[in-house]
Order: sequence, then structure tokens, then C-alpha cells
Amino acid sequence: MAKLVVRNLRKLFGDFEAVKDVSFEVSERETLCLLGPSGCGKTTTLRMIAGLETPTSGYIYIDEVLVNDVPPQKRGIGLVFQDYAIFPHMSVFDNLAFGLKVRRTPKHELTARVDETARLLGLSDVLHKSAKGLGLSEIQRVAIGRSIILDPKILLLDEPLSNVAAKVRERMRGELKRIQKEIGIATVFVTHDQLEAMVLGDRIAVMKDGLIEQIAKPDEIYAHPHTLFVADFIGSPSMNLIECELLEKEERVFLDAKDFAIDVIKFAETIKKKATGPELIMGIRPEDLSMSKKKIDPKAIRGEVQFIESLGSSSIYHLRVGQRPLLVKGLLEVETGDKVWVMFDLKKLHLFDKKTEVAIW
Amino acid sequence: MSTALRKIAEWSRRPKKFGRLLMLPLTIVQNFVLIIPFGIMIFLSFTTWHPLAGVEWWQAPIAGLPNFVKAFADARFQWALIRTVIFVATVVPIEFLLGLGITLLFLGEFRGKKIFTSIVLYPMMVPLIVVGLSFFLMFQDFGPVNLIILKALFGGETMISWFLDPTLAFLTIMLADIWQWTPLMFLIVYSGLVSVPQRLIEAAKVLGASSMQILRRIQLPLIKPLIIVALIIRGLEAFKVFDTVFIMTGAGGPGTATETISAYIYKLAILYNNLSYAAAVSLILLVALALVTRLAIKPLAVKPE
Amino acid sequence: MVKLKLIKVSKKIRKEQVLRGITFETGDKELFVVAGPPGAGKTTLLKIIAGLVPLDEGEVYIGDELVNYKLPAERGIGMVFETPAVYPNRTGFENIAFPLKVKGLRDAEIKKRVYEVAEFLQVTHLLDRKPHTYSGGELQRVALARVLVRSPSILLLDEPLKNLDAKIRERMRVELKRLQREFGITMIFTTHDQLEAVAIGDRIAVMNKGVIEQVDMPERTYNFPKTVFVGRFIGSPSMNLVDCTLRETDGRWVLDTTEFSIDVTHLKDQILAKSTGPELILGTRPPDVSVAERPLSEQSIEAVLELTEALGSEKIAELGVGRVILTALVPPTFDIGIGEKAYIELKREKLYLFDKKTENLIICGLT
Amino acid sequence: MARMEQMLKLVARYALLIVTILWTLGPVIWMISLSFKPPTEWYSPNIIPQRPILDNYVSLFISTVPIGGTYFMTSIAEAITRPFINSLIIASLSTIFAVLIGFLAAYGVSRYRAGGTFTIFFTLLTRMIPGATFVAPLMVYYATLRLLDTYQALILLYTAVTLTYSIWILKGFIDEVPAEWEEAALLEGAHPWRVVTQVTIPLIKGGIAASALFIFILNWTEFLFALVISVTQIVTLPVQISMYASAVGRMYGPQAALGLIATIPMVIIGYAIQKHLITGFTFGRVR
Repeated sequence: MAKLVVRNLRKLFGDFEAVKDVSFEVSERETLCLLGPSGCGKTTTLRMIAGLETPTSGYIYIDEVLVNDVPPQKRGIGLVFQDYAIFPHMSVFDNLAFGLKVRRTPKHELTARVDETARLLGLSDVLHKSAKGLGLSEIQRVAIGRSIILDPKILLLDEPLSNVAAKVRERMRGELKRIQKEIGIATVFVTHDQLEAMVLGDRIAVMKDGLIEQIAKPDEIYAHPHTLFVADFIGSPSMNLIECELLEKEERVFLDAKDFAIDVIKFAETIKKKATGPELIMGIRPEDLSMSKKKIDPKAIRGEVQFIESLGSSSIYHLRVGQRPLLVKGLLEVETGDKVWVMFDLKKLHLFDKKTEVAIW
Repeated sequence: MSTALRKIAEWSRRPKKFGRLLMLPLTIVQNFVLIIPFGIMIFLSFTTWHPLAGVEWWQAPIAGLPNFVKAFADARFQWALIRTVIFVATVVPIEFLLGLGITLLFLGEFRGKKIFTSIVLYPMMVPLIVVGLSFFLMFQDFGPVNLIILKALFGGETMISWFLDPTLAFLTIMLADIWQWTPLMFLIVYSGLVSVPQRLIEAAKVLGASSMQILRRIQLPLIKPLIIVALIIRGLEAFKVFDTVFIMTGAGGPGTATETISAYIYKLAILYNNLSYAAAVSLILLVALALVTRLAIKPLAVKPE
Repeated sequence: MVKLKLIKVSKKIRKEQVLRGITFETGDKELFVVAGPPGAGKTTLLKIIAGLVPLDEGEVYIGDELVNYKLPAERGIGMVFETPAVYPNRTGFENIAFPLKVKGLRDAEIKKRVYEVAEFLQVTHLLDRKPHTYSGGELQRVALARVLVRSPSILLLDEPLKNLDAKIRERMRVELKRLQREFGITMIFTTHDQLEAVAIGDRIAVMNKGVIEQVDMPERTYNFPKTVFVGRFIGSPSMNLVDCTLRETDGRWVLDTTEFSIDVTHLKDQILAKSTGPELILGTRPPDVSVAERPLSEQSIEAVLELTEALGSEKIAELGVGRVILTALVPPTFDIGIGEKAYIELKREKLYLFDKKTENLIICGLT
Repeated sequence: MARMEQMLKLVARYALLIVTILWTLGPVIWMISLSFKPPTEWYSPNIIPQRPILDNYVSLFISTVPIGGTYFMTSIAEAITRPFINSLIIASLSTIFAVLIGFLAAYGVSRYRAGGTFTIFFTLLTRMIPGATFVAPLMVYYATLRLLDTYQALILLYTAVTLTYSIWILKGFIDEVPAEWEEAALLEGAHPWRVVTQVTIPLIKGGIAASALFIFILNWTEFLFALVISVTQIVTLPVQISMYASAVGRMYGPQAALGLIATIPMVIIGYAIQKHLITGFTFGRVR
């Protein structure tokens, strides 16, 4: 059985239902990312696993033991807080040793374990510095070290990178990944940044309004989003989502998006079976669209470049197709104001039901 | 925009000048009310002027150091000083410890916490002079301390004349101070403890610390700078003790047994009309206090995180 | 024509030289981004332009007019701050109406203009509410509405997206760009996030420690970074930078990184002419590092794959070459296992060479 | 077992709380009790008066009234009406001045770093030195200016002494208003005067109220300077209390009544600004 099992977790704050019904499992050495916008219930879920909030209902098992009534310190978890919450009045050594000290660990064992942890995290040189003067990267390592020195069964991280400048965040993300690989503890990681989740998670659970929308491996979630929300949330720039209608005319079946239409005769049966009505939303990632100045493909759609966001190695082209905006990512020789032809790759097209917001394929 | 308004607008962009303008009223009031008297104090202390001497004070001749010589040989002055220091050194630590004790009592949630807190804070709001008055009334021969508390504790008709015994009289003044200011210590320590970021406490909890350990290893060390500031401020405040002494023991009785430094200077100036000597004693005290304050200002200037 | 021009602007704040000789000129209706790490002096720069902070030296021109001595209110500048200037004791309407009230407009006129701008920014539903009920994004929108309601000719934005969630940030930045186009405003935008900078900027000024290191189009800051700092700051993942020495062996001139070396005999004169010494820094961007299971040419460098990070549309691979670690951007289909051998190919035309001492670019593309 | 322990803890906590409450309220209860007792009960240990009367209170305002049927030869001539009004005038006016001047200075310190370290040192100093040290020179100074026993004298003095508090309390509040909020208004064409009155002041209303009330308490209860400077014209409530206590001898009932009357407004104000009390007492150094 898995290291951590969460079953039908629910949490009410007064009238507000922060977490509605959340279930997942985390196995040995695995990292699960809880991803979602602020207010989706991800931090509350984490705090319930840590034992800092009491679930309104539902069960939490750690190592197959029900821990609902076990206090935080006895659950065998390590928790890294949003702003790390290292103790500012102590040295690095005392921070690392805190958990052992309050457990009255013998001195020689304590020193040995602190030294070992410090070595593992590259903190040996700053061991006797005050925690106040540390750099962010060191603070992150102290916060993690302080938790893992107690050999937790599960490590919980609550948006550890959220208040860090972009460039530093990138570096610390890489460092976190490396530490994670080295210590190999089952981890639950909370973040609102989809890129962070993609990089750090073995699996990702995308949350919205207290519910998990989809839980899967990063590439799976990227390639096959189950709901409209996941499709929109994962990936940068966001997926193009276009309202359309399934129309049948003269033996042909196509998706009519007002300004253009796409022939989908091959998939007509599947769509009709799964959809609740003709109102659909099609989605296509900007990098799955291609465009050219000349009309190469007869099915290509005409658009105009409104402006270009340059990303360095590639660019995002904001097009206007009829009345609607369309994003294309790539590297092309076009300029603002150019008229271009956009081509759809049907294989990369996502289709969602407008009413249920669930993926049709 | 009218020219005058524009001028102000332009001025407000010159931080140095505008800042000084804003400080001007403060400077005027302080000069008028504090700096000038301070100058007078220094001048007087070097004269032997007396209100009944027949000359205006500014015409008094400089006499040199006789006042200071006298002060250093003045046993009553020295005792007043020592007595006041003893007062501070007794009262402030007790207030702190009691305040800390009450804080422990108020940690966590329990029924009626709000009402209890409000009641505990009550003494702080009573005017000092009324505190003196009520302790004066409590410790009368036929007051409740003799008639209710001592009777309950020891039985019989124990009749202690509190204000006639030098030691006991001093004790009642201390009690009045402790009664009034323990709540402040409680308030400071308590709000310090609850202002320690929740995440630090949660972090310690997850790491296995009990609430006692969290208090001792996290909360108290974190508010140490705050406690030091509180002790210093309270100490300097307690050093001024006058109102209670004035009303409870008639500014120092029996004899001079409860005469604090403020009471002594007051008597020198007002009752004995010995203004130049009072000024000299004041000056000595100010210099001494300025030295102490210099040491104290460091923790005060640094705002605790 | 609303252009902004700064000439040699310097500012010292409490003994610290915050800005040093800042000189640049924006185009009319340009979206000009000032990018740099926190503490580079971006905020001070904007406040000087707005007239909120007096400058020590230099000149600020709006159009052709020197505005050094003009009051902030007379400069026709709108500014959006990192802390949104939305007063908590006033409703959304009162906040947006504030500048119009100051102007002394009639109530009917105020109402009309507030609703116009609120509709444009989709904040009409916030007008009757107090700011404490807003989300971070809504707060910033109302702040923006309050600035736009005056229709300023120049708009300064100081890290307006800093405290927002990643996804909202992405949306807002596109919206800002659209807004700038639609209103035809000259906009100066600061950010610490290079992605934001290159994404929306018509031109970017890269700032570091009070100095502008490069002013250029986004693609050019990416493709032709003038200094090591710009090279490292622009682009994600960051540019690989490896210390190396230029030396001669057997009549060939090579850049020696101790782990691998690159022949630059044909460029030796050019390098020697521009460098201050043999100590150089070699730079290459992760997308320009290709990785394969087998060596593709004689120049292939043997390495060990240490880590991969999946980003969805691509993967980051970290490869160890002796003591040097190189980052590469590889397609998502990349499947060499961690710890296995791999072969690196560097695109010579995309190699950058910087002087170690001055940190300036010497040559771009070693072909 | 664990339940037993919890119960015990609970009982212990409430027991200790009750001890604390008794210690805190003891003196007050006795004062209240005395203030309703007739002279015959002043020496009895009863807490509930057997024949409760209001005469103690009445006698404060009309000094010729008998207390509990007894006429006191030593009744002091003056009613407390005058001292009460004196205290009100002096405390209010000096509070207004202190807050006004203090706001200007606090704004200068907070926004323009005006005054530098000296101002900080000096304001701290005025707070720390014992008032008694200024008694001698003040007497001389005010006598020379013919200010003894005048309202101006006490108002001026109180304003100067309490400025420290208004500066520090208000500075804390002004610091919390982001400078950007003011700058935005400046950019929008608002005059600095308008910025301060329409942006800053509404945002720190609470702080202004808190500092005003706190300073009012200090002024209302100040004793030493009032004692020195007043002769007959500007006797304040605390001075009047001291006169009862020393001159009248055993007039327990009226004394207690007077003490309570002087306390009531303070307690009301005190509870109103409860959360700002620390800021005031510790000077904004402790939050």
C-alpha cells in the first residue's frame, strides 16, 4: 500500500467549504504536486495531512495507519512552510537540531546526525552562522534539513518558492529537484505555478474549488487534460479555447467556430456519443499550431498578427482570426500587421463539452 | 494653482527644508518649555540664590560648587537615591515575573478569556494618585487589610499600623506600584507572545516541541528584545515614583523612611524653598540618568522584529 | 508625440549610489521595459521620471521639454505602483474618481468617465465594494483604472504584476500590452522577470546595480547580449557560462575550459584585439546545446546526464562535463536515462565570448 | 486518565484566575464599598454597607451637606466642581495641541526623516527623566513670567511633555500608510495639503483618536506639575484628591467617592483604546 493515502477529505471553515472531496495516494519515493490557483484548497489539504487542521470528514493514512487523531509531531511528517519559517534567533546548527533537542536525543548522536544532514545539504560551512544572515538558498536547505533530520515518512512543502524573484526561483527550483532526488522521500508539494509543478512533480493533482480535477503524470496532464480548467491552467502560454458548434451538412460533419470551421467527419461518431449537446469548446495549444505567409494547406485559416511576445528562443504570436484572438507559439519570420495562414493539426486538437467542461477526446 | 499653494507644493519636494518646517512647532515648544528651564537649572545650581534673598534670581552671583559639595555629603540625598534604586530593583522584576505568570495563565483558549483580560488590565487605567489613595485606605488601622485579610490568615485582632513602621510603609508603596503596573507587563509579554508568527510555532509543533518547549525555546527568545525594552522603560518610569509616596506617607514619612528622590527634590524646592540646591541635586540626577539612558537607548532605538 | 528622454541621470540615497548615468530615449507610443533584479534601482528611476523623487544630476525630458523642475502633477504622467494605490477606506468608485475630483470635474462627467474606464478594464462589479474584498488581480485592475481615467500621456508601471499568481500574471501582461496598443500610450514598465520583459517589451533596458547595461529589442537582448549580466539575466533557463583561457598550442589557438576546448585560430586576431587578457568567459544558451546518444562529429563533447526537468513542451537536461555543468533544452521525446553517457554538440554560430574582467561581449558566433 | 489531568488543569487555571481577579479588584471593591458607607461604618470590615448612602458623593459637590447625618467641622470649603472643570479644560486643550504639533513632527520624521537621531534621543529623554528634576527651575521660570497658577502654564507644560507620545504613536500609524498612496494622489494633481487631509488623515483616524485619548489620560492624571504650579485658580482633580487625603484627615467616604469619580472617565477611555495601550506606554517601541 502507498505511503500516504487521503480518502474523501473535506474541510469546512464556517460556511465556506475549502476542501470538498479530495482523495489521492502517494507512493514511496514519489512526489505529488497539488496545483491550483489561490483559494482552491490545496494548502488546506496539505495542512490537514500535516495535522495542523482537523478534517471535517475523511481519512488520512500514513504507512497504512489512520492518523486523523494523531498530533502533527507524531505523524512522521516533515513540513516546509511558505516562507520557510526557520527560527531566526538560532544558529543553523540549532535549527537543524531543534527536532532532536526537543526529543532529548543524546548529545553525541545529535551532533552526528546534524553533521550528516548538513553534509547532505551542503550546509557544513554555515553550520554555526546565525539563521538571520542566510541567503535564500541556504534558508531553503535549512528548512528542508530541519525536517528530514527526523527521518519523516513524508515531506510536505507549502509553496516554498512563491515569494522569490523569478530568476532566483528558477535556480532554487533546480536545487530543490536535486535535493529531492537525493533524499528520495515521498513528497507532497503545493504550488500555484504550473511550470514548477511540471518540473518537480512525478504526478500532478490539479485542484479547483476544493476538488481535484485531474491527477496524472506531468506529460500526461499536458497532453490529455481531462477538463477545460486543466487544459487552460497547464501550459504557458495557455491553450487556445474556442467555442464552436458541431454541424452536419451535406454528408459532412464539422466544427463551426463562426469565423472558421474544421472538418471532423472521422471523429463524428465519438463526438456525438460523448457530447451532451452540439455546443463544444475546442482547444489547441499555441505550439501545436503552425502558420505561414502563403496558403500552403487548403484548410488553413486566415488571420492577422496583432502583436508578438518574444520569448528569446521562440515567440508568441497574438493573431486575430475574424473576431477572436488566437495564440501561436513558434519562431517565424512575420511581423505585426502581417496576414498569415494558420494550420490545425487535428491530432493535437482537444475537444470539450461546453456544459460539463469535460474532455471529449 | 495659486502662487502660495504652488510654493508649498514645491517646498514639499525639498525633503530637508520641508521636514524642518514640519518640526518647527515641536522645536519651539520644546525650547520654550524644556530647554530654557534646563538652562535655568544649570545656572541656579551654581548659585546660592534664595527666593527671600531680596535679589532677582538672574542677578544672583555665581557661587561655584558649594551646592555640589553639599550634595555629595548629603546623607539624606544619598539615602533617597539608594531607596529609590531599591524600589526600582524590587518592584520591576516582581512586576515582570507576575506579568509573565499571568501570561502563562492566559495562553490558549478558555471560557471568559476576554472578560478576564479586561479585568486584569483595569489597574493600568486608574490615575496614579487614586491608586495611592486606595492603598492608603486599604492599609489604614481599621482598613480591610488588617480587619479582613490578616484576620483570616492569623486570626484574632492583629492590628498593624502600616504607615508608622518604616519598612512596612515602604512595602505598601511598593505594593501599590506592583498592583498598578503588573498588568502592563502582562500586556506586553502577552501581546509579544501572540505576535510571534504562527508559522514558527507550527513549525516547532510539527518538529515535535510541546507547548512548554515552544514557549521556552521559540516564543520567549524571540521576544527577548521586547522584554528588555519593557524592563528599561518600566525601570525608568518606576524611578520617578512620587504620587503614591505623596499621598500615602505624606511624601516620605515616617520621618524620611519612604522619601524617594522625587519626593526629596520636591520638598527641597517647594517646602524648604531651597531652589538652588534643588537645582543642583536635579542636575546631578539628570547627568546620572543620562548616562543610564545612553546605555538604554541602544535596545530602544532598534525596533524589535 | 510623447517621447521620454533621460540624460545621465544619477541619484544617491543615503550614501548609496542608486542610479548612475542613466541615459535612454523611448519612442512615441512605445512599450519600454526596464528589467533587472530586485535592488537594481528600477523603482527609483520611475519615481524620478514621475518627479516624486528629486534627482541629483541629469536631465529628464518629456517630448522636447525639460521637466526637471516641474511638479509631479504637471508632468501628465500616470503611475501604477507595486503596492496598488487603492485606498482601503474608499470604494472602488471613489478610488477611481479621486483624480477627477481633484481636477474639479462635475459629478455627472466623473461618473461617465469612471464607468467608461471601469467597463474597459472589466471592474464595474467592483465599483461599489471596498478594496479588502478584492483579489490581488482585481486590486491591480482598479489601480490601473484609477490611473487610466486621467488619460495620461505616459504611463509608468512599477512591477504591477509582482504579487499575482503565475497564471493571472500571464493574462494580465497580455492585457496590458493590448491596452497600451489601444490607448496609444507611451508606457514604461519595470519587472524582475525576464520572461515578462521580453514578452511585452517593444524594447528592453536591462538594469543592474543602478546602471543600464543594454537597451535593445527583446530578440536582440537574447541574441546579442552586450554583457555577461544581460546574457545571464535574459533567457530561461539561463545561459551557460564557462570560464576559459585563450592559449596557443602547436600553432592552433584554442579556448581551453580545462574540460573541453574549442578551436578559434581563425578568430584569434579579433579576440585579441577586443579582450583585456587571456581570461574569457564562454557562453551558450541551453536551446543551442544539442544532446545525442552517440557522437555526431569530432567536436562532440562527452558528458553524463545528471538531471532532467520536464516543462511540458520541452525538457531541461543538465549534463556534467568533468566539473562543468551545462544545461540543455531538449525535445520532450528525449529519453537518455540519468547517469548515462551523452554527447553534446555546441552550435558554433551561437557561442558567445565575454571578457572576464570587463564582462563585455567580445564576439558573438565563433564561425 | 488524560481527562482527569485536563480537569485538574482547568480547575487550577480558574483557581489562579480568581486569585488574580481578587488581587486586581480588591482595592476597587473597597473603594466602592467605602464610598457608599456612612461615617459610622468607615471603620467596619463589612464590604456591603449596612445603611448605604449617597451623601459621600453629594458632599463633594455641596460641601455643607451632612454625611450620614453627621456634620463635619473639617469639611473643606471647596467643592470639586471647579477642579473638575479645570482638569477638563487643561487636559483637553493640551491634548489638542500635543496631537496637532505631534502630527506635524511625526509626519516629518516618517516621510522626510526630519530631526535625525537627536529628536529621537530628545523625545525619549523627556519621557525618561523624572518630572521632579524640573520642579525647581520651572518654579523660578514661571514665577518670572508671571505664569504661576495659570491655565497657560499647565497647558504649555503638558503639551511639551506629551508630545513625545503623540509623535511616536502617530509615526507608527503614518509609517503604515504606504508612501505610494500619497504619491499617487500627488501625481493625479492633488496639492500636498489635500493629500495629507484627504488621503493620509482619514487613513490614520484610528491612530489620531488613540493618541489623543491616551494623552488625555496622561494629562488628566498628572499630579506633580499640577501640584507645583497650581495655587488656587487651576487646582486639578488629582491635586484636589491629595488635599482631601492630607488636609482633611479621616474623611474616608468622600475620599473614596472622589477617587472613583476621577477614575471612571479614565477607565472608559482606557478600555476604548485597549489595543493601543501598549503602544502608548512603551512608546511604540513594543508592538
